[in-house]
Amino acid sequence: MYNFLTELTGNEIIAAFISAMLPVVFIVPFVIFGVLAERKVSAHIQDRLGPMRVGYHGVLQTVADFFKLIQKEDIIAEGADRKFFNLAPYLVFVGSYAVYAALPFTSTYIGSETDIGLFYIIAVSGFAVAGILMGGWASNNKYSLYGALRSAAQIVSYEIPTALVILSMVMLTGTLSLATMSEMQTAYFWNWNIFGGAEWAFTKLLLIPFMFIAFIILYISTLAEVNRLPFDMPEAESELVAGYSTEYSGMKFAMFFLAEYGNMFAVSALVSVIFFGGYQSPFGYLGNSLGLQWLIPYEQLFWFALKGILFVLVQMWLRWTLPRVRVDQLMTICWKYLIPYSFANLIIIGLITLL
Amino acid sequence: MKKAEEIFELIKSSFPGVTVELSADMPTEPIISVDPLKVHEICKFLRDNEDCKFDSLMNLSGVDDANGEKIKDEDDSEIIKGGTLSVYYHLHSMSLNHKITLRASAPRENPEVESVDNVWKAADWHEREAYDMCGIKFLNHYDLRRILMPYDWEDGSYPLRKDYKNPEFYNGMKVPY
Amino acid sequence: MKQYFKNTWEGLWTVFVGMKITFKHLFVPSVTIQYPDVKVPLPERVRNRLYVNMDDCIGCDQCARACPVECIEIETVKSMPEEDLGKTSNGKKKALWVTKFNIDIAKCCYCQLCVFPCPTECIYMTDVYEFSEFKREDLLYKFSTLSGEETLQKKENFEKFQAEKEAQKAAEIKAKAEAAAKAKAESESKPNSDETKQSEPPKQENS
Amino acid sequence: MALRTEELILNVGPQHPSTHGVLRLEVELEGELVVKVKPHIGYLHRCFEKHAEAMTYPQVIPYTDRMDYLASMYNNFGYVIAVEKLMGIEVPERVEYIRVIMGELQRIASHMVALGTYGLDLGAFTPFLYLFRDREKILTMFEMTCGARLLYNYMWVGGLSHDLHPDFVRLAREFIQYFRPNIVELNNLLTYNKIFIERTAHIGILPADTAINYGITGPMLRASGVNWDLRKNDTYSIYNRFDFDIPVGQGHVGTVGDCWDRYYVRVLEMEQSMRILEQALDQLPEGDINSDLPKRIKPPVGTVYQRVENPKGELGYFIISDGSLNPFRVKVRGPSFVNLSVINELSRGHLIADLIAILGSIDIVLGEIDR
Repeated sequence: MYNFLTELTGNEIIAAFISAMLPVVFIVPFVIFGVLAERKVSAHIQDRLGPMRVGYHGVLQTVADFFKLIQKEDIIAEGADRKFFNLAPYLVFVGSYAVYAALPFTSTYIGSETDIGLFYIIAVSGFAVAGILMGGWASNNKYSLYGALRSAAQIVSYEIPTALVILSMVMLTGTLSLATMSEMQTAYFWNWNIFGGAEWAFTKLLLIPFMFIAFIILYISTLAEVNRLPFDMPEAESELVAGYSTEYSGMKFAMFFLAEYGNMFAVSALVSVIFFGGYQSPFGYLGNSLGLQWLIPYEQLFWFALKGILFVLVQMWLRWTLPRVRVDQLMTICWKYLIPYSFANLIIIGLITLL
Repeated sequence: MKKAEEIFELIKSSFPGVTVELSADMPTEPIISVDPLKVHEICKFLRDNEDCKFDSLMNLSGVDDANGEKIKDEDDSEIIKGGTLSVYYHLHSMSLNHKITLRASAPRENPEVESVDNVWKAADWHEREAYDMCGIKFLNHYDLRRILMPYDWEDGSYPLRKDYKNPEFYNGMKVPY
Repeated sequence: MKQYFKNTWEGLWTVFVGMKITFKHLFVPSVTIQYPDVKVPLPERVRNRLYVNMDDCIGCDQCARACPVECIEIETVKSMPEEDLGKTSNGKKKALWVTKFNIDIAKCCYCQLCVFPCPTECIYMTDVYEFSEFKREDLLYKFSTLSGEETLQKKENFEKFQAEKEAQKAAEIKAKAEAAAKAKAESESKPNSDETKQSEPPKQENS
Repeated sequence: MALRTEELILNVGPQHPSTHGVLRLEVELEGELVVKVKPHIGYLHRCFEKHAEAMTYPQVIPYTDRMDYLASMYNNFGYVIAVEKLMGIEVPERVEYIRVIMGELQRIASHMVALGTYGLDLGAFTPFLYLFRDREKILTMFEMTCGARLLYNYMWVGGLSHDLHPDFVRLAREFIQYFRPNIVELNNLLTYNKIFIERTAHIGILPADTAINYGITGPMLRASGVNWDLRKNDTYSIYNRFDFDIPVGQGHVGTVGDCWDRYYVRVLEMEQSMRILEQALDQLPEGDINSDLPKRIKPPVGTVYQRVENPKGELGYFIISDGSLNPFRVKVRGPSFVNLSVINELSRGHLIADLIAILGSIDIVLGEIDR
């Protein structure tokens, strides 16, 4: 994409800028959809209707909320550290936005075709911690502080199982580049990593159960990394009023929101790339069968978005089903359960790949 | 299972020289009046004695008996001089399943009653409430603060006294609004 | 060790059970309604805004005495012996001009204690529950059908009547020399009592 | 050199999502560990007892509604049987039955709120709304009968304000049929959920002797393993005619007297209340409800202390009558008031999250604590 743009515009800076802006075109509509989906899913799970007033079945509710948030007074608590207080939301958003640079939306468009996409994502996803800590500390509120500290501990420790699972997948596929990884799982869904990858060997059958274990571990730990219930320690509304975003209002609060939903899709997309073939269609491309090559990227974008949104919906489903774990149990789950399992999984997968 | 009369006899016999009397003419339950400065040991005795075993304090309520003579003060609102403030203890034994009612009446001018909150912890907040509402001082209660009224409520104004007058202002706010 | 795997299994399993239940509920029709568009039908015993039917009110003040929050305020003036206020629907003779019948609905606690003592069942609770106002004063409902000047007139009539009564008594105590004066008082009380009769068209201006 | 450390004072409330009203807890924290909890109450004080001295006996009833606004029926119940005991009047059979039916429905409704908000405190939003959906059915029945959804002034001294609505019995039976499976669903969704168990088992353990010494009553006391229910042990009205069990905490998943037991005892009590309901609906006699409603309520001089098993515990009314139309003194022994006083004992040494869980498991209603 980037190269294509450089040829198009003849100027690398403009090209870089445009290709960097493209994910925004995706994220903002997604967040608008996501917030509505969250409210609708919760409503229907709870035998309610949810927003019904703005537009047909309240489809424009989020837009209305967005305008409300824009108009809101931007309150900064006296005694808050203004500089960092203002900086924090944007930092958090940058953290979630940077992930999109390495996500392969289609075979033709990927923000930066780096060979170490996975590595980059793991590194960057910890970036939001800085923002959350900053916000929690700067708002000079005990609840915010607790939320920030909790989320720091949580995100940092949950990076380990994530990294271990990803490591096992890297051992399997032998690449760190998400684009290559998706390419390897091409064509049909039985080539997806969740079904033991593309090459046909008896190891494939051996791999499947461990792949499922790996998938569950990765899903849980990414869930924890984006601070969703049951792991929403940072903003546990019944204990810490709203955690690190207690003192925020108006657009800054909206930025936290944007970051959260951006993160949700990012990790879901990551899961789908690693296990479910990313942008690959489960059963061939219409473009190939019809002989319309230009159609394929759009199909791929469709499948990519579909898989991502599917996992986002599962996150919401979980959120409206489960109670919240305690902060020490959070650590227990991470260190005593996920990490040992992922270690064992890593070794087993390694052995199988050796066969 | 013991009747109030037997318990009354028991107290009388085991606390010689302590004024206790029984008023049995009540339509529902007889009341044993005890000396407000002996309440603590009597209650302790009632709790620990083998055939009383009053292990739970159902209720403790402060009451303004309003039995002093009523006189009009300058802004002819009625104030009460003399008379008593009473504390009613409703005791109950879960093991023997019998109850009695104690009453400790203290003079209105300095209403001092012994605290029983180290006999039954339940008494703690009830006593604070009685202090808050009727101004009954509970001796050696560990923190006798106002509980329902605001902490900055003016001293010496206790709402459940019969001669209580609403203050004109509270924190600059007109009362009543 | 066994416990370890048991915990893992239970953790996952109970989560799946919960997810199954919530997923089932995704397809259960919702129980909420779109309130301003759709409204639940209210049962006939429902207790909402108070209403007073002044035609039947005899000003007996029982509702005001029953009210635990003193939100009902009633003021009455005795009527002249010769003027007839009509009967209530259940045939009670009215004897009082109800010059003031105010209900401060903002104070009302909807306990319905005022409804039961009413001898003519003229005060009752309707099913109107949307009556919010912007000013607290608008929640003070005035049910009296008499206008201000009528009220004043009734009052002064009554005072005059009283005065005449006094005069009468005085007269009786004194000799019948005052009989003439008494007759005079009668003759001048007649006409204005007549014109009070004309000056009361039964108006209905209730909220 | 050693660093100087000091406790962190955290102010939970008066405005906080999970204090169930305007309760303020002054919490001393060491890290996230609770060192001391100091409740400050009275933000909702409405001078009930002072008001009652200025009211006639029937006029007090609407005020009792407003104390424990989740169990108004039971507040009326306690007050009226206290006054009846003072006046020594008997009420007709039908009235007794209707009172019991209403009281048990109210108990179920109150427990629904307790369990639902408890889930809410632990972050499970969905069971809360399921339970409120079912509670609506009970409130509709109440509304049908006495016209109000929340603050009924339904039970009067010597009688009731209205007789049952013709459809009431049918609806009550339908409700029982409808609600039994929902309890099972609630258990699968929340009660047996591993995370929920982890959050509540072994948390805030209340030993039986401490509970009795603190005067704890109701589901909290039973959860501590004490088989004590005023409906059986100090029976009133006609509860001795019904056959039901007293659920007692047994520490299925944790220790006896922990939060999970307090939660689960309430779940079981709903089932028992439904058993009482079924029997009462079957035996419900015909008759006039207000046949011997006293004209003017003027008790003789004397005192009475009557206690009933409110959904939250022992609700006691201490009434002193001086023979006039107004009570001389009405003191209310609110169950939440007494139960809350133990919070410091329970939550010492636990985490903030546990403090919230413990507070929820006590099931307080601030309207009753502050009166």
